[in-house]
Amino acid sequence: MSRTMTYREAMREAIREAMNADEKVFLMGEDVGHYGGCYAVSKGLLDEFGPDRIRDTPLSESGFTGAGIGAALGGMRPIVEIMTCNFALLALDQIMNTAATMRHMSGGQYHVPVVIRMATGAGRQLAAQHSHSLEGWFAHIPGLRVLAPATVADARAMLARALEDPDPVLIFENALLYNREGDVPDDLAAIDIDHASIRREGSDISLITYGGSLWKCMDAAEELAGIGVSAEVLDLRTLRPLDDAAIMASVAKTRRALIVDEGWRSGSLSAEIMSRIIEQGFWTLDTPPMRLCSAEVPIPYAKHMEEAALPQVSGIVDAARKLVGG
Amino acid sequence: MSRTMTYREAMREAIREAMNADEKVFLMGEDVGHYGGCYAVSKGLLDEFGPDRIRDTPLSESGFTGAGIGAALGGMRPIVEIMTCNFALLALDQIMNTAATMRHMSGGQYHVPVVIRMATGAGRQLAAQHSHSLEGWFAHIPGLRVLAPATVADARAMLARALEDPDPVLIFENALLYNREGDVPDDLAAIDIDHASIRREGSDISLITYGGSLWKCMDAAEELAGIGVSAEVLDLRTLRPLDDAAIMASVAKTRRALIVDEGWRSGSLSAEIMSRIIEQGFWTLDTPPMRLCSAEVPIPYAKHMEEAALPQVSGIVDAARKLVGG
Amino acid sequence: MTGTKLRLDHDHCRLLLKQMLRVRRFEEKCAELYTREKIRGFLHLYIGEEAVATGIMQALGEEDAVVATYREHGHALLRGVPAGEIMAEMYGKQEGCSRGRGGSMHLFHAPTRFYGGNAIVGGGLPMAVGLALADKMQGKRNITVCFFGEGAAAEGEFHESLNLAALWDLPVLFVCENNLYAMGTALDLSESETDIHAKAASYKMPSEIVDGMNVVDVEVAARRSVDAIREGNGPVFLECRTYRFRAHSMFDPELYREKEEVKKWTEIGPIRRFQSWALEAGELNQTDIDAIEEEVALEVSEAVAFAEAGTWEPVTDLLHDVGAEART
Amino acid sequence: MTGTKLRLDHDHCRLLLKQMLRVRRFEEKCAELYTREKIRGFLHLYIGEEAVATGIMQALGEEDAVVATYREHGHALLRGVPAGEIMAEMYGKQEGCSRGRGGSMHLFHAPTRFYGGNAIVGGGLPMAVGLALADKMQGKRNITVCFFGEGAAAEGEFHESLNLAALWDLPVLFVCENNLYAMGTALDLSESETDIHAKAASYKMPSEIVDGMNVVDVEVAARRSVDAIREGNGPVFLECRTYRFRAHSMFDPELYREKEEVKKWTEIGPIRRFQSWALEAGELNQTDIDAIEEEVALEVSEAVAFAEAGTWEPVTDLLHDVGAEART
Ligand SMILES: Cc1ncc(C[n+]2csc(CCOP(=O)(O)OP(=O)(O)O)c2C)c(N)n1
Ligand SMILES: Cc1ncc(C[n+]2csc(CCOP(=O)(O)OP(=O)(O)O)c2C)c(N)n1
Ligand SMILES: [Mg+2]
Ligand SMILES: [Mg+2]
Repeated sequence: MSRTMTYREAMREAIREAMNADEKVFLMGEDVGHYGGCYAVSKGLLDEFGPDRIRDTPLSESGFTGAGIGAALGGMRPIVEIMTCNFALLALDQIMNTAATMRHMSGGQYHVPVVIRMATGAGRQLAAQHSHSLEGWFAHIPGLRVLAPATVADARAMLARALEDPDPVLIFENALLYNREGDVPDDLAAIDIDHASIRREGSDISLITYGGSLWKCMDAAEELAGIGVSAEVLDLRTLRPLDDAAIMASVAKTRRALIVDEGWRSGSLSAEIMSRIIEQGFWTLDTPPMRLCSAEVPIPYAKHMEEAALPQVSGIVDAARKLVGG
Repeated sequence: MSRTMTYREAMREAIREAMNADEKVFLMGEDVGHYGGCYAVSKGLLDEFGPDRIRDTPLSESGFTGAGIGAALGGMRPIVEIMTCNFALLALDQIMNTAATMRHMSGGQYHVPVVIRMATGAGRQLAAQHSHSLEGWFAHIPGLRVLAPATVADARAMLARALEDPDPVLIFENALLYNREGDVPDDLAAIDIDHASIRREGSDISLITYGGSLWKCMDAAEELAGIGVSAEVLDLRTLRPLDDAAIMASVAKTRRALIVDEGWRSGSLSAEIMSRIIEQGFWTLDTPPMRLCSAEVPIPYAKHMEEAALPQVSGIVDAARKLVGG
Repeated sequence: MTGTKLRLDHDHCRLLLKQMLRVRRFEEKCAELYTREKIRGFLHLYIGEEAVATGIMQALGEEDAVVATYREHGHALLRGVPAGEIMAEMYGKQEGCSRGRGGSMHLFHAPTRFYGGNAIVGGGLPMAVGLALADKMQGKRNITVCFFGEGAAAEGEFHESLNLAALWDLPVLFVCENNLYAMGTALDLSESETDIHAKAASYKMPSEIVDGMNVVDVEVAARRSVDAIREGNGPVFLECRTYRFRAHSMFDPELYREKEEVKKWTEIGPIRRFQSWALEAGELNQTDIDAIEEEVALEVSEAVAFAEAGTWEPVTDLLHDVGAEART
Repeated sequence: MTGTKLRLDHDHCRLLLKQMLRVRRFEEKCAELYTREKIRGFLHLYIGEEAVATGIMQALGEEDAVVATYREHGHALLRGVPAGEIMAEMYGKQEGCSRGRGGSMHLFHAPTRFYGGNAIVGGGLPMAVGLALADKMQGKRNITVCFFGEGAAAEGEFHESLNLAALWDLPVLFVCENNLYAMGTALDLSESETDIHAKAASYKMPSEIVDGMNVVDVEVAARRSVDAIREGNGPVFLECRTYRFRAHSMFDPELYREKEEVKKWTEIGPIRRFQSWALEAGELNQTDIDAIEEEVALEVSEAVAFAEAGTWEPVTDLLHDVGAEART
């Protein structure tokens, strides 16, 4: 059995469930309460749980993220919402130098069970300072787990799993997905967030992606099918640690890989994935893997320019054709 | 003709020269003045230039880096010193969202001629919060130029070239290099910081690296020569933009590449370099490239553990042997 | 600070009212164009707060610099950025003041030293400090005015910037536009000390509370402050108490405040109030006001026409101006 | 806050002196071991400032939490972390309180709720806020004490943390150890308002200036503050004025201050001063002092022996405890 809901509703239901299940769980962040969440994820929860547990914070990203880390150390299970990854830069010191290091640096004495959620991605004409895709950066940091739910079901399931983790978990929610509808199975436990998921099977090429780009890849795969190219779409789901086995299995089958990643090309997560394919699957390849990323430019406001800067379905189709044809 | 000096002296002389050449140049940062610089780079300069131009700042990384960006917009030529890249996390918002975006986002009206220097790297038993190698992160950001002088001559030459740039330039100085001695040619203009430099010619394998790891690669190349392996050592020097042509030329010659990078492996600059080799030089390769990076762990204090976490000469030699033997 | 006398004659009253109306009518048009999807992305209206920027701008000279926030259409207009270029920017046209790349949140204009347009709350404050530092080090007598909301006062960058400006005696006028809310977060949910102006004492910076709904009060305070700053006495902090009549952005359902509260504030709206005062005082008559409205309507419609007639930046220019052209 | 009376009897005097001496002698030994290269990395000595942590710790209960900085050997010792484990940590041995992974700047100790050990200036303040929030939300009556230098007061995280703690009435005791310098930067080069305690007013937080060279003053202020905090009255800010007698770290050439100044302060050193007072007041005699010195010397030498006898963490453990063992 399953139900249909939006990605936003799925996140909200997951938060509600977690808060009902464990009184140590609380949500804190800018405008999570009275405003209802900048993307309306937490709308209604203030009335349900009160201002202590749905805690509006001042504009102090470093302060309240650090406070969330401290509260986790102190025995609570905070969900910290940073409105978008663009503002998470202000909290990066706390995340990297405290949350991520604490367990190792303290010789295993302390651990930080904090969950930090944030929106990511471009595509809504919000221009240079509001369009970053920084999940690849966070995936560089040892000590963190980094999740990127792309489907409504994953959005519904990931939070509970993240809260089970005794260590810091970051959840990146592509802002374009909030209105997306999808099915959520009743058996959430069956959703395995630790492993990448094949969203569409194929035999000619692997489209490896995550988050908001998943749906562009699905559309591209559909188009490719129309011209006789069978594309497999692999949704990474967890960006740290990467599911190498799933990546290699898919590439071993299709012998061609196209990585689609909304981050700026140089130094993006796509480079890491390509490197691992080379390190672990070089001899299975028919042709060098390719990647499709954002142009290396602050994302512009004008719609046509923003579109030109980001990976698009047509670009995925073209690249895939080149790979299989070449 | 050339002179011998330390890396520290080279940086100091470069700052002095720049300040004498242009009264708009000034140095600001924590302890650059009365203390003499946390790595003694600016020692003596306060007496020479006074507190206006050798400007001690409060502990406010975001504030004074942003002020440097603003001062650059206002017609000055600031050199901002952030003690180490570990603290630069606190200034990342200003660097990414203001300095790097300004020219593009303003449609070309404004530009930010700021130079931001900082120490980077591990190896001095400073533990988890003081041992980051974050230059790879900064190399991800469009709008920045990222330099990593590895030789004394480059340290001497790069600053002036950085100050000629009308856009933000970041200089990463590996803290282990400050005491290193080297030759500085009198003709600084001949030093071409925009291109990678072959520090040792070789024919069997390319060791591709930068910054502090250069010297480990040089030692490894020497050792390899002893066992009949001719290693070429390529010093990238500029991390953004990367000198693809030099990388491909070296790899085309040796047909084997080992990338050595002190950053944590996943999502490090080494992944980008490997990806570019695959994208541009796949068919010239005899065998998949390899990379040697830091272990994915907050760098521990104890000496033997820190050494185990970082790339070492012996590891480079082993990896190179595997590559050529394989 | 010495008291600054203001001659509120006909011309000056006309100017102040017109400036406020320019912002009001321009933004009403923006709201309309947003629903018509001519303008996209985020759009933050300044409606209700016009007296603040209007009063402050009176005190600035041509060479002074302005740093604002994402709620900066009014500031840009009042600073002298042509209305057409602002509108074209929001349309995303290359005739826009940022070539269509910035949109509503990133208006830039070098000829008037208008430095944006910053979408990171608090992000503009360090820049203002730096601009002032550059002016001071170059011996120029310019000042930099930096606008920000009361919500920004909680950010670390507020603290660092105020300290730097005061420590180095820099010519910055900090203008806190206290409209009581940061998105949906009321001031008392974000600050333990809700009297923002009192925070300036932590930096030994002179500060004042100003009635931000009264354009004359704002102008007087601004002139006094700018004079003091230009004398070389270091920064000044003004907290202008005001209110935004519209939602935070076009996405905001406004769950966090009562309609009654909004109504109460609109009744003391800066335009309504100043206009009736000027009428009563006999400085303006209804003919004046009609003429102003007509001039403003014309400016707005010309701006829209300019934006409509604008062209799209060629996609091939995408990578232009990421940096200067390569040195090779 | 109500005045708190302190009974300065023999036992208590002995305790205070001994605690200060434990820190002093332990750190003198550290300095020596540093020159002998037994200790590496950065080493920041607390010598001269012992009265601060000694006085504060008197007021804490077992369940309270402590957050400190990279200059925290004294705090750890006084909080009850065994001297041997601290010394072994600085040797990099796995018997150290952080398994040798942290070194001097990262002492951690769960049994005493000692949360480090933070090498990022200002980085511990948000953590302290969070620990206090957790205690409060769980209905525990614990407090969290957070130590930091006056240099940290310029950081944005200071501002954000004080506001959060005050806004949410959290049980935090903020202790600013004002030793007049941040590395080589004198207070008046880093703060426009050099009276740090006055900054607490920006957050409506009660604050006091304390003579940080007088252990009794510190203890009295600490007890008073902790009582108030435990009553649920929210955070308190103490500025303890003190001085570091040694260089900032072992790398510091101390170009930024006069020998005369250091001498002046050492003359009013906290140990010297308290010891002579206790002798004069007849609460302690020379025999007591000799006995204390002997006990302390023994503790220090045992700590060194413990560290010397310690073992190295196996290199194969490098990746242990980056996270919990994988879920698979
Ligand atoms: C660093 C950062 N955090 C969060 C946001 C999202 N945000 C945009 S405006 C805003 C409210 C700011 O309030 P205030 O400073 O009072 O200015 P106002 O909008 O009221 O003019 C928030 C939270 C942001 N843009 N930047
Ligand atoms: C964010 C950050 N910036 C800079 C440093 C380098 N640093 C270490 S200690 C220190 C001085 C701190 O002074 P203060 O807060 O007064 O403490 P004190 O050392 O005097 O006890 C500096 C600049 C750092 N560790 N972290
Ligand atoms: Mg506001
Ligand atoms: Mg200090």
